[in-house]
Amino acid sequence: MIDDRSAALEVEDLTVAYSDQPVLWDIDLVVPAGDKMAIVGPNGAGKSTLIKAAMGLVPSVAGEVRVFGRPFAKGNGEIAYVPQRSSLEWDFPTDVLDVVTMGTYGSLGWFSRPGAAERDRARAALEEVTMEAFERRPIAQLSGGQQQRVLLARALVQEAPILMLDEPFQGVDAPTEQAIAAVLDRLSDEGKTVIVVHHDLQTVPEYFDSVLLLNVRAIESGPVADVFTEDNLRLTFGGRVGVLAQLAAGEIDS
Amino acid sequence: MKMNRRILVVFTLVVVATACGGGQPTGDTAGPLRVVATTTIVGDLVRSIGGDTIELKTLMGAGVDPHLYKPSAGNVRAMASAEVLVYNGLHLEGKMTDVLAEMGTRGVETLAVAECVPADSLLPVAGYDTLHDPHVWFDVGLWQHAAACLRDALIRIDPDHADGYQLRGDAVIAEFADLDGWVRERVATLPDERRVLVTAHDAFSYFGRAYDMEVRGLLGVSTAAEAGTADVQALAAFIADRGLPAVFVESSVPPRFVEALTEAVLARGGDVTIGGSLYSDALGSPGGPAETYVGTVRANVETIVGALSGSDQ
Amino acid sequence: MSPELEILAIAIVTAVAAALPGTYLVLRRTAMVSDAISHAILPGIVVAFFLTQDLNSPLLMVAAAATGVLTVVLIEALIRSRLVPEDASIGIVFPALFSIGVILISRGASDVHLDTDAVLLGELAFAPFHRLTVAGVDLGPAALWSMGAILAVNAVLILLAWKELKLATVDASLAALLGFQPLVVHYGLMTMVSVTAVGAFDAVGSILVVALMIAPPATAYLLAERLGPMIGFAVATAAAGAALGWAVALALDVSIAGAIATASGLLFAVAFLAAPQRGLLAQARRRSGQRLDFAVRMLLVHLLHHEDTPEAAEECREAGLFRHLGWREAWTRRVVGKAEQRELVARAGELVLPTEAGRHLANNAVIGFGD
Amino acid sequence: MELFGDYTLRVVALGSGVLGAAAGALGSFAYLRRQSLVGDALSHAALPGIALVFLLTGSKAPLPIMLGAACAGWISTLAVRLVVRRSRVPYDSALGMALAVFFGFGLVLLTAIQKRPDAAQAGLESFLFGQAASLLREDVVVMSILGAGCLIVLGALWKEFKLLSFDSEFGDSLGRPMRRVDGLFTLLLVVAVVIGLRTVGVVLMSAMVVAPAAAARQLTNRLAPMVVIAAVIGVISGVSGAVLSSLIPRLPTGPTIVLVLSAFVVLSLVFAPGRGLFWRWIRLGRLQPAAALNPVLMHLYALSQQHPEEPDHGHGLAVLRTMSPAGADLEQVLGDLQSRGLAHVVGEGLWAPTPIGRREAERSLDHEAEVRS
Repeated sequence: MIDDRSAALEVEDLTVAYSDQPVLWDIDLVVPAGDKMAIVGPNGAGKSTLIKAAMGLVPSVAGEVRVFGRPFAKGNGEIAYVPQRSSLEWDFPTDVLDVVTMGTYGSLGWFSRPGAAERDRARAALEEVTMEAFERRPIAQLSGGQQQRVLLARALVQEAPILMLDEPFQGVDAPTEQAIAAVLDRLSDEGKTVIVVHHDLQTVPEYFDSVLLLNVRAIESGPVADVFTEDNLRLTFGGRVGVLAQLAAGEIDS
Repeated sequence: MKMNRRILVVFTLVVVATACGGGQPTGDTAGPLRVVATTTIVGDLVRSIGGDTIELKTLMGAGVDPHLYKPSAGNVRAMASAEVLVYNGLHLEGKMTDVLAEMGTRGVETLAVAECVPADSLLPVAGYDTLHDPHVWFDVGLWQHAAACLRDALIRIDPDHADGYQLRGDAVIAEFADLDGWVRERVATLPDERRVLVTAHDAFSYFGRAYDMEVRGLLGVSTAAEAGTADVQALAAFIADRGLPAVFVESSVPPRFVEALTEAVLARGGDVTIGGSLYSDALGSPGGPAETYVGTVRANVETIVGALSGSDQ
Repeated sequence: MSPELEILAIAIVTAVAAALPGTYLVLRRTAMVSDAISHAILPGIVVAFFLTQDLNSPLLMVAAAATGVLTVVLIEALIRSRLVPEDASIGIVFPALFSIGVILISRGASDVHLDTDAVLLGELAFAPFHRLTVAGVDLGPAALWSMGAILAVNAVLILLAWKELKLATVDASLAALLGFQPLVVHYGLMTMVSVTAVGAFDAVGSILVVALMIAPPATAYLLAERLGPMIGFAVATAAAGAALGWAVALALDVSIAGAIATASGLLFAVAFLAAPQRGLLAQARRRSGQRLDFAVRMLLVHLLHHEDTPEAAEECREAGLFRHLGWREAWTRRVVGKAEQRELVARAGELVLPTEAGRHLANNAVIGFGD
Repeated sequence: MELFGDYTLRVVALGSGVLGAAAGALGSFAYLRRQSLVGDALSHAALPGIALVFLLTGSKAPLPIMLGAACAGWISTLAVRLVVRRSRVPYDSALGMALAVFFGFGLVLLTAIQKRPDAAQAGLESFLFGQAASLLREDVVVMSILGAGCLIVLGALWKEFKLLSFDSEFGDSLGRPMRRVDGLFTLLLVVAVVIGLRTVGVVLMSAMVVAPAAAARQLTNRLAPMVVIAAVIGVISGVSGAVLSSLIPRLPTGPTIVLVLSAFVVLSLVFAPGRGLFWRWIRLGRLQPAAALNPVLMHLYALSQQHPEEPDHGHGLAVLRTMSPAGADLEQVLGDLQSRGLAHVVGEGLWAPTPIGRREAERSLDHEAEVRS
């Protein structure tokens, strides 16, 4: 086990099991600081479970998670989480600024209320995702792409060194996809570490530096150039060779 | 899947086994006359007239309000093996009244004692000439009809012990007559303006008519009816204007209803207290003074007269 | 047949009749409709009483059933407007209807002993004494016939509309897409629920009906994976609960309806704990057994990883294993012992190395999960 | 009769108003967390608590009865949470089961008590449930204190409760103990409901937890105004119900308040600006929301979204079949879309939405978003 001081996130022997089938099995992962990593794999590979288990949102049977060498603990603002858009009830009575301000709750005490400073931080984050004009807009009236940007802005406000996003590019319009990709680039340039559960293999080389191929077990992880190969994909996605062949050649998406 | 089926089979076996154990041989015919009574008040009447030549089972225990009564499994067995079913009637026992009436048509001796009272002396329910107030027993005079009715029925059903029933029946009727006189005399001690009985439920109309007292209830008879603020205000104004010293709670109704009334009267400058708790639909605990019907009447009258005449003496 | 056995028969028939529509209520997440109906039928009863002035006329029952259907229609209209969630829709409609009933009673019939309990609600204990006699022939308790008819109708309707009901329950939009009429099916189901509820109120009392419509299907939901077996289990559990509750009530001389409701709850609790896959104990047993099994596999995968690597001496040294795997020493020894016992590892001096069988297991420790 | 000079009206109006405010505010969070039916469930689940207290103490004194009811109610909410967390039984079934089984057990206890020759048991089960018209001064004091307490806690832990209702998992990721916040909120609700049951009865309490929130939700799209409006609706209904029932004889106060609440709900459902059925009818010509989205067209649109630069990028039946549930007759639906010019074949067995089809999908999406707002 290389004990690399600069590694932002180290996951060791992480195992998660719900029913009798393990969902994640003895995952070892090292993500250097500033890296943009995609987690890809077939349905049921445990992609979402991995980031949730790493963040302690889901119980794990075994395993250890370290951030910058220290054991990870929720609540000290080290990891910012962007959930799947579809997991939220968007008919909730609140507006865009209010949702983004929730990102500042981590730094506020129990009984204190978000003040002007927090709202300004939220506005800054909204500008980064070009949503500042929608500040007062009720979230029920947002399109899919706009919802995704608001969730991203909420994570940005936390100014955490590591961000974990669950399917941020799922079913969003093209402009939103570009905007999110741009934000991820900027974060990476600033030395922040970005880990994204992703489904569109087509865009992996374009948006990410490294990739983790996951199917219940960590098949392979590392820079896209030397990991994102046809036989690794076949190992990860199993028998659907046909699709893989076209895939590698970049004709149709998964 | 076969695992679940095995669990299921075990379940049903266990259940069927216990079920058979539960069966009951139907009673034999010899021995004392098996009588089942519904309310405690009816039960007391049957006990006093039936004496020891009957085997009495009263479905509702002390303090059980017929409106809220919930039968248990044992009651079913008692009703099934009863030779005579005695109940109040006039729909006091709710749904059970129809069931008992129907049992009557199928050869089981049933007797609704309240329905022995001549129809013209029954108080109709406001607005419904087909329905009557079932609380007949508050008029001791009328309850004599119920006693006579029961006595004659027992004599008809169980002729071998007829003279016992005749003797005890007449004694009970005589006792009721004296009691009726005593109540009249006690109530007469109250000056006219004090003869007003205010209670939570509207159950004492017969008492009012028989002993010349004005009767007012905050709530109707139905447990589902709710009072309105106007009703509370009107009753409070009435009590304050009449300068009544006391109002009364019932054991089966939360006291807070009447407490709200007294607070309203006090706020109007009236001076009223809760004069005590009356026995309405059920007798008191066994061993206590109000264990019998006569006991409850005496207790109620003492409470009423005492509270209403108390303050200025 | 003795009255007690008649009560048992009525209880079982009612339980099964209620469990059939109840299964769909549970699956469609509208279980609380059964409780809402038990409150909302009051105005129907009162209006019918005002018309007939007779506390035991059958019209009261008909009016109650009609009000039950009205309740469902109003709830459904609120839900379909998509302005209010399902549970709030239920929570708005039934208090309003019940209040109308209470106001009618207080204004018109406060001196009449008239409320849902006194008028409509039957009591299982009285059922054997309310008999059906045709042309002088005593055919048995009326409740047995009424609930038997409702059971038959429910069973037939469910069999006839099996596909439609199943589809409408699983995916209403797809049902529409494929030409089934989810709305008609839905209202048909809700009418069945309303009629069954009101019929059963008269036979056994309202609270038992709510228990019988929800508890057995919920128990079955834990035992079965597909709709067919689920209904089978719901019916079986309903009958078992009715019989168990009945037996307890006789033994302890307590309320039969109350005992059956409690028994249905107990059966759910038993299934909740002991169900083969989904039960708590099964999950716990699996987890503890799993942990050792996982640990053995993790040990193998770990050893496989570092077997022919330069750090093998350090990584596979038995004494140091617990540090690399992040386990307590005692636990590590136990895992290694277990692996050795299953001949998956062999000791080579200080090192622990996977045997051929161990290597095979480690390789498909992951991919081979499909077995 | 000088209206507010009257003692009873003052007490009832004040009591109902205070309860309306507390129930309206708390009810808003219960409404958003899909816990609206807790009021009704607790009123049934409380029975065994009352019966046990009577079995132990032999008295019907109000305080022990209330404690017994609150404990039984609290245990039932714990049972519901355990069942929902540890098994796939949905929340409403667990709630319905808890309600019926607890009440059934209460019945068993009642009939056991009934056999004891103790007159004090008379009317036991009705001892928990009060009536609005018979509110006592002491009730109003207790309600005001507890009501104020609830509102203070709501205000103090505002963002925790908002997080709990909107995105509890995100709260967890921030390190907030969301399970404890959930437990605290449920406790507040149980206390408010049991107090409400004791003072105004089952029906009114159940309605007060739901109706104000449902009406307020239609009138605003932000949480703070919604809670305030719900509290105000609660107060207005409480007071006006009390006044109405003091003007008209034999008009019960509790049910009158419920009808006023229901009127508020109906009015706001129909006339709420922008969202109400009345405006929707004018705008869309019909009461139902946008035409049921054609799932297959939406799937085609979603797939095409992933290749913005290449609109006619086709997708095979295999991909489409994986997206829509088994048993869907795809060929027939695609044929129908083609006949309506919404989709067309772009390659051998590959389908894509036509430009019109794309616009129709976007319009349906907007309808969807707009109607849900």
